[in-house]
Amino acid sequence: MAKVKVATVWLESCAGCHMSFLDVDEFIIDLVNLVEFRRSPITDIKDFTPVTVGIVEGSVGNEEEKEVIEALRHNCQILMALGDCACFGGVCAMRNTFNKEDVLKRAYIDTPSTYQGKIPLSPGVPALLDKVYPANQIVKVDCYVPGCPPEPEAIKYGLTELLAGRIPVVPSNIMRFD
Amino acid sequence: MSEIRLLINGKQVTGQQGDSVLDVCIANGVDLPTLCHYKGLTDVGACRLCLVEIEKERNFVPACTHPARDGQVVTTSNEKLEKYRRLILELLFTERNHLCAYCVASGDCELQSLAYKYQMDNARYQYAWPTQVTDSSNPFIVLDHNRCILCGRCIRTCDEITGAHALDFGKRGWKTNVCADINQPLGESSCISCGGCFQACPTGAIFSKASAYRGKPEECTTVESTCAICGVGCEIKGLVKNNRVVRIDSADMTRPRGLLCEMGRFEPLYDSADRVTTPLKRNSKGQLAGCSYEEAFAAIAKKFDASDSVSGLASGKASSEALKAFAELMDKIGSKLVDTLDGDDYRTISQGIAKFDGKAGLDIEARLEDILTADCIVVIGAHPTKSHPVIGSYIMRAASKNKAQLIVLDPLRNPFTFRASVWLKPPEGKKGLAVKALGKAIIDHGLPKAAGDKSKFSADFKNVDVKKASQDLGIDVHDITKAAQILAESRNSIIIYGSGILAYKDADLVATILNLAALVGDKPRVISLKRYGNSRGAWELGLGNPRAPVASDLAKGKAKGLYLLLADDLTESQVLADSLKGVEFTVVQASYLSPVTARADIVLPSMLWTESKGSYTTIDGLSKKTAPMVKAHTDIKTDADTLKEVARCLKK
Amino acid sequence: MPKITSLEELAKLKKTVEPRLKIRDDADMSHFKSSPEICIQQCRGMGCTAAGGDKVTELFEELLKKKGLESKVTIVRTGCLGPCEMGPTVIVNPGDILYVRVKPEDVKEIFDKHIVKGEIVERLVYHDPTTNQAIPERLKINFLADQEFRILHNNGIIDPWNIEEYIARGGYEALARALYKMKPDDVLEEVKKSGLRGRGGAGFPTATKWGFLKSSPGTVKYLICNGDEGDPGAYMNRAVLEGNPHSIIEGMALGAYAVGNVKHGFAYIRAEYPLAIETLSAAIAQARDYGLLGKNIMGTDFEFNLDIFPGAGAFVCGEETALLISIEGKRGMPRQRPPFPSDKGLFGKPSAINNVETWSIVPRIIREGAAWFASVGSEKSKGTKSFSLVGKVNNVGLVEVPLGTSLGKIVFDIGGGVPGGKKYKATQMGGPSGGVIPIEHVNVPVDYESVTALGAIMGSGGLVVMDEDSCMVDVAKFFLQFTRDESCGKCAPCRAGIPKLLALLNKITSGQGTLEDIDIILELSEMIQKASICGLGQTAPNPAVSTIRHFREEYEAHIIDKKCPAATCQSLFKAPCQHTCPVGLDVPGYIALIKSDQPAEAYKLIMQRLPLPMTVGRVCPHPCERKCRRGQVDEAVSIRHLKRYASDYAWEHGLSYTPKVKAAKAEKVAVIGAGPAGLAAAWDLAIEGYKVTVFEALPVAGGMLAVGIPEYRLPKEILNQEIDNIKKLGIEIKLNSPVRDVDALFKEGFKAVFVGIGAHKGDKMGIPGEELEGVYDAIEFLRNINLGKDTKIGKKVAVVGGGNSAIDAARIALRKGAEEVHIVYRREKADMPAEEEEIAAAVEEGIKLHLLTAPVKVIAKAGKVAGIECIKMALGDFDKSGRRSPKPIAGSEYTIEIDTLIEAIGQRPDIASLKLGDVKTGKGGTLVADKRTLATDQKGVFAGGDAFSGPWTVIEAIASGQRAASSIKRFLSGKDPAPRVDRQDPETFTYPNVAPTEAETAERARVGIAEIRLADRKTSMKEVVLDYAAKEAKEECSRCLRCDKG
Amino acid sequence: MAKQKAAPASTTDTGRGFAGRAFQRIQGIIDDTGGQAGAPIRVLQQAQGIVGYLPPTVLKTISRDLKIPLSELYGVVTFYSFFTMQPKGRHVIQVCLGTACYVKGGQDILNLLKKEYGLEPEGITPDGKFSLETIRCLGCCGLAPVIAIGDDIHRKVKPGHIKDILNMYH
Repeated sequence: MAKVKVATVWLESCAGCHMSFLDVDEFIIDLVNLVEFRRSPITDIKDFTPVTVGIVEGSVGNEEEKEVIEALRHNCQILMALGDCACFGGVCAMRNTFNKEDVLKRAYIDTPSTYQGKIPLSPGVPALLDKVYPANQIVKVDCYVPGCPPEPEAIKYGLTELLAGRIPVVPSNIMRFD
Repeated sequence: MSEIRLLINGKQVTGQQGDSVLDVCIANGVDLPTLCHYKGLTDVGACRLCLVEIEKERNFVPACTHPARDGQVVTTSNEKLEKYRRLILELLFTERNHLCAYCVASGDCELQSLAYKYQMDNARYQYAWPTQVTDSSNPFIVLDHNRCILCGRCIRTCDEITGAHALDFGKRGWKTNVCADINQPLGESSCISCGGCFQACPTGAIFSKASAYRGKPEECTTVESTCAICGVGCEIKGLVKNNRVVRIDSADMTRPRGLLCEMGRFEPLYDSADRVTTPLKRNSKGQLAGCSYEEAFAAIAKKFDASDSVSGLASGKASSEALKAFAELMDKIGSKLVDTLDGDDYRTISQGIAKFDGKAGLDIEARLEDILTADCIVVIGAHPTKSHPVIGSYIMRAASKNKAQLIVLDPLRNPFTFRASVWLKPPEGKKGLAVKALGKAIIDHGLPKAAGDKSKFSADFKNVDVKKASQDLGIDVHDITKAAQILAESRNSIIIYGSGILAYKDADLVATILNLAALVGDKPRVISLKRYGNSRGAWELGLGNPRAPVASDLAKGKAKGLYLLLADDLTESQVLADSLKGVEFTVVQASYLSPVTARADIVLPSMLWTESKGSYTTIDGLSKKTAPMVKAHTDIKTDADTLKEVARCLKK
Repeated sequence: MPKITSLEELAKLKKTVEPRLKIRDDADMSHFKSSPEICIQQCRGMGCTAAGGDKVTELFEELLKKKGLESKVTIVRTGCLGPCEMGPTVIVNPGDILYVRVKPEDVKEIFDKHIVKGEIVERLVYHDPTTNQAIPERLKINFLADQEFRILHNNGIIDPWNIEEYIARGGYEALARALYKMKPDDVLEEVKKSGLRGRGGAGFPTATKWGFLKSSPGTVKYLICNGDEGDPGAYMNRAVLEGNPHSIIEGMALGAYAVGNVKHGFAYIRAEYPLAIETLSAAIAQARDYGLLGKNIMGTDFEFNLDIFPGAGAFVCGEETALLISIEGKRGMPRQRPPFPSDKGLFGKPSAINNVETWSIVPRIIREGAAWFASVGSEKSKGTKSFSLVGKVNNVGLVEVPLGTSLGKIVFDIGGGVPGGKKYKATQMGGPSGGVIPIEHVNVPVDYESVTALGAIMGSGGLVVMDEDSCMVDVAKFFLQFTRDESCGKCAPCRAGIPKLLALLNKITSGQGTLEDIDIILELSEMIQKASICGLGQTAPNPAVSTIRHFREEYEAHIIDKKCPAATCQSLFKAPCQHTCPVGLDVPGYIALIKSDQPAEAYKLIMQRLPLPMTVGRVCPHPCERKCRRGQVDEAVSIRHLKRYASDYAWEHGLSYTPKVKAAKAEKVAVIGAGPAGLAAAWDLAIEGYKVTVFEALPVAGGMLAVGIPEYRLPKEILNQEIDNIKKLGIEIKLNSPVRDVDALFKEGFKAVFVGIGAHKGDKMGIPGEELEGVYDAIEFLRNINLGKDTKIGKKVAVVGGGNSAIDAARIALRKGAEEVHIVYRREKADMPAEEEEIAAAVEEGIKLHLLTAPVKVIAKAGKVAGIECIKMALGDFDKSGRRSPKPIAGSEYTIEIDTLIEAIGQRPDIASLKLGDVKTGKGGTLVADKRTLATDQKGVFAGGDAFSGPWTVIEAIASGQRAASSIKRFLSGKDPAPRVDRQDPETFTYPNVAPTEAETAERARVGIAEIRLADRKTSMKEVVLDYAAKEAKEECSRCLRCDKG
Repeated sequence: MAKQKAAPASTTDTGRGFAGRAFQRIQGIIDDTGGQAGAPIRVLQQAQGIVGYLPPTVLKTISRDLKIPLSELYGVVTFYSFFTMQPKGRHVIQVCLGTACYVKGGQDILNLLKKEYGLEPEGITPDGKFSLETIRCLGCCGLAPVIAIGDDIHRKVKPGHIKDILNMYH
């Protein structure tokens, strides 16, 4: 049987979900035999090729992240949101109760350690979106594994179900938001 | 109450006439999600999670408000209901800023638990991200509107349980918010910080500063105990983690002694002052320095054995066990000069009672629960919201829920004057005349016929001219007659008096109050507010009956030695310290370092009520026991043990 | 005033007052001069008062005093008459003459002429909006004639502040009869028999409600009148409160008598109605003085008191439990039922609540009997109901009709239809809790059940008429915004759900929506409807649900095409003209350029999206102009003509524009048909670098433009010039080259095919004699003329049909020597699909219109056409297009003598000789393709223009060619088809931001467009419409409001 | 039943004497309506009629004298749109956003007032001359769009008319 092609990305996040992913322990060995990671933050492959499963960690907070998730969505058949940021907006979404200008001003000018700060305007720096969005507000998402970070059990469950050809819904007993 | 039979989810169950469908479900172990329902509060049907399908009903109905009827066929779960519930949860999550990862209530949140239960792994709606404020102006409670789901449990608790009604909904619709008074910061409002809202809040919208992030309930051990602070004897449940009380809840807010107040709920979570951690002894340089128990005991024995004038003074905050050991110690010393800090109050009350009926028993006083059923409450010279907040709540509840008439007799404004039917404002010092005028007015109005012969009690008021008194008092005569009319027509009145009366040390005045009560009731219902959590316990041990009040001895400089059992009492410590000036040798047994301990020659450590097992007698004479929630941080003895050890070391 | 203590005293009082009122019912103008008294009845309703009614009364009074006519002429200030838009209204009796929009300065004229001399001042009476005929008699006005006044029968007649006038009209008789002659149960029974249902919205049977209250235990019960009429756009209750307050008092007293144990009632009236509160207060005081309220009513031991409770402004208090809680002085938050108000209502006592209208009709039911009440209405909905008819309708106002009256009758007959020549779209019924009823259901009988079946509700009776300019998504948003703000916030579904619905709708109207959003809206709506505590939440999603149900296409247009068809949703467009233009021309841009003396630049800007500007500038039906914001001020900017000006300017100055073609691509594309669709597709594809070959069956290119549109509208020289310009891109146009087989083209190496063969075959009428010599079909006729073929035309010509082809054929016939030209059309003029200007031109040229006329048969003489027999038609019910369908009037046949007959009733694609492979055909022989991508079922084949849509407009054909080109481009680069969203302009233009000055925004008509002399038209094929001069063009440009600049 | 004023009285005269008299009158109203149904709402309506708005001091007085918790009273005041705790301008512009007015351009008028006069709903001009409110249907749908300024109702208002209309008020 051909290996299932998987691509993972991390967007606005702390990478904790990918770390938690590594906490599935020996299941990772089984997994390696079943899936092929076509793109992930670890493989350092930057472009997208069509895959079966796309996994997104993190929320969408700037133009680049929006492009990345749209490209991933375009290239995958099933998109899984991994972690609270991707599912709900998470910690990154804390900025949503402020307006964008204030957030930038705070970050680049007002922090006590900043000397003569200015807000970066270079086109190379992706512009912030007005708000931080969970993945499903930008693209269609097929399944979700919430958690900050998700329980390794939940990740394992999600992947096992996907490999079995089912769309997973994390059961109550291993679902956690924090 | 008759039994009814229902079919819930195909199962025959029984309930009582008058139950709601939800009551029946709960009683029969049928699981139904709820957020706005809270035991003991009126149901409002706001969260719509407990919607059920009942045969012959046109729409789904909320189980919490729907009366259960015989023969009802109820379905609590079907595809539609489950779908609606999940949709409602998604709405609640996205309405405000609910993100569990950084919420204080995560792990102790009903909203979160339901989200897990309904496998809510995402929200299809965009979060609204409203800019809500976090109000941390109250010293104990934070009101974080970001987490509020507007279930109204806090509001109903504040109104129905606490009786304060400091909270209500403000604005309308999607702009609705929980507001205190005129949308003021909680800390500047009429909130009495009882913390009932915090206990009732299903999410992290209201939380206690001292409890936040100190431990989730699942990580804590729970200890059932009684609050020993003020003498109401509220039943509490302490949550303890790492030998620290992280949260105190009422064991059951629906029970009369389950209200809790600012003191009981929050005081034990804070360190009030530096603790006395070991025995201290004044050294050669005149400084207090740590020593062993043995050294301290030896020093005490040496002094007391040599002295023929040792006085004993105990605080009503100590447990009955400690007080008993204290009495025994003083017996052994042979001192007749033993008193409590509030001994004057006792003497005023008991002599007053004696003047009223010849006996001196406190048993004549009413029960606190009587306040809740009273139809008329007279508050004379007392500020229970300050001294005994829970009693304040009883009064507020009786006034708002039972529409009890409230009569306040006090020169100063207090929270009750606001709800009082009549507020009589006698000038300071003329409260007695006011009481008498009121009594006379009642007699003038005509006493309740059924009550029998009242001539014995009415004698006290005979010589009063209401009109003239009203002029003297500067009170509108109509107010007096109105109050008299209310009282005369009430069937179930109660009178509460406190420090404002006791300060006069006038036993006649107390007797007059009792006479007044006796005029309108078949038996006089009166409660006096006592200063300490175990005042009554101390008095009943005989500690309030010295040959002469110790305080005057101290003032006259007669006492050569003094044993002061202070326990965790920090009240008036400067005044007390000053009165110790003339004493040659003072032993203070206390929990905290204070001006009093600074004056002492020997200081012995005392446990807090949260650290020890003890008995306490409530204001109305019930015996309540505390259980240790935490261990004292250093190896100290219980108060009773300490006192017994001291006695053992004495040679007398 | 002595209290009335018996039936007899009431009757006596009635008798003394009655004669005073007689004059007010005297509709015979001939009595006027001989009448000893004259009565002026002036409306004092809120509408008329707001319009300055008080001043008018004062002036009348002054004049009366001055002329000493006070004893002869009385002035009565009455309740609302209904036609609020025409306020202030004045009725003069005898004669029942109605003056409308009476301004203070008009008073003297009315007084001098009418009051003094008995002459009607025609200038100030009602004028029919269509015929402009003066209609002085009140009840002859359509608006009022078709109504049935039962609830409002005292409005306009009596002074609501005078109880005696109410008594004179039979007031309090019902109460008297009930108290003296009926048992409480009799009253209840009578109401039950009448079938009266609550007029507040849900239509619950009134007698049943009273029955519940009656059987509820307790000796203290309350009755409440719900006057918290809060639906935006509804003011029926206000009219009753202000015009007939005693009917409410009497109705409630009757209710109290029927129910028993009711000593007290409350009237909850919204504080926004100060006049209503004042009026009812005065009425209550009077009723008390006359012994008709309070203790011992009419000398019996019956007691009933009524208090007014002024509401403090919360829509949700219209909900009964909230209303009760509000009277108790708390936040008006509804509570869950049970307990029902009939068990536990006001102050915990059994209570019943009815709406103002319900209470006010009760006295008449008792007085005139249940049978009288039930004599009108439909089977389950008896009696009449008042409605407030507002929105985009000519006669705005208060309307009372029997239940079961068709909506169309209310909107069109009473309401006079939609103003400004706009198209009726839908009616929103039942306010924010209701739903829309679209044009195809305009026949629905307005009663509780029928309306509910369509997803709307009767509500309290607000009817808001909407026209083509109302965006249905925006309408849903408006109502949801209202309910969001008015939700009490108690229950989660309503409080949290409605904002989410609104957010989703906002997402859609800002172009961010997805099709899933529609499903989410429906799912969420269902939950809110099923799970909310009260009626507000349970009905709040209705506007969204019902607009999705009836106008899903409009939602899809917002989501997929990013278009708001009504040009309302601002965030989707710069300017409504550009947004409405099927090809998205930057209208504000080229107008700005013309205004700043750069017509050549304007031409270039137009050419970015339109390769045929001179042509389109002449024959486009300019949908843009219908949406022009200037049209709301005075007249739309003459957008089409300005386009013609700019492109003609370029042509006259020898300027042409050829866009840069991208690097050549290998793929070849075939376009079948050189009409506007084909040419537009070819142009776009050629720019992309594809090699395009256009196959044209006819000897000329241009399709219908060349062979359908006459020379006098579009000179051939102009068209050919533009086609030549298109060819400059390297497009090959093969004339006389009909394609027989689409598949064959693929074999020839074409990778994609666009089929744009137009609709060149005329439809037949199917009447006897069609085959005769002298009968043409218009398409064939026009083609032959355009191709210069010899076509015989007689002296008397009839054209059947009402479209542009019919008009073209008729005008051509005239130019080709016909002496008499008739157009026979079976509907009304307003229903003619042809452009208004064209019809007007035809009439101007002497062509005779036979409207509401249908041909029956062609009469032959010697095998030739000799005449056509026609039959007159009458308008019947409304059809799905919202037009009344014509029905023949038996026996009205007549014959028109003619020698030539041209049929112009429809056209279809001619596909007889074209093998289409897998491409399917559908209705009217049109090719089936995806509406947006225009891909047919056969891979690589795309269809557009009239061949796809059926006969439509040139600009739509061009747009479809462009859409197809975009799809072909995607197809050829291996992508899925996707709907085309406006493409980027290849060249960027900077044009001056010439904001209009204040003078420029001042009201003024559009700059007139010159035409050649009428005499010249009949004899030549010269272009009729002339171009603007430069100065004129600039002036017209200055009328543009530049709404694109915010 | 006392005559109800649709628009609250002017509040410019907030001198001591006025405030004192106002409180006296409110006190009178409270005494009159004390035991009646819906007393708080009636009292609030009339108090607002006297003072023009409901500042905290007025609420506190009513709360105390009607024995209604302050929070409950605040809840009532903020629930009903008729009540306001903000002072009003000398002239209150009410823009009707009922359906009829909305479809006929009420929103455009509101936008113009926002843009040209910096008036937000519930806002007041810096000189205190005008304040702006949006209201539910006034029931003059036949005259839509309408704006009401004080007791005057202006009918069929177009954005271009606003300047002239406002100039009528000084």
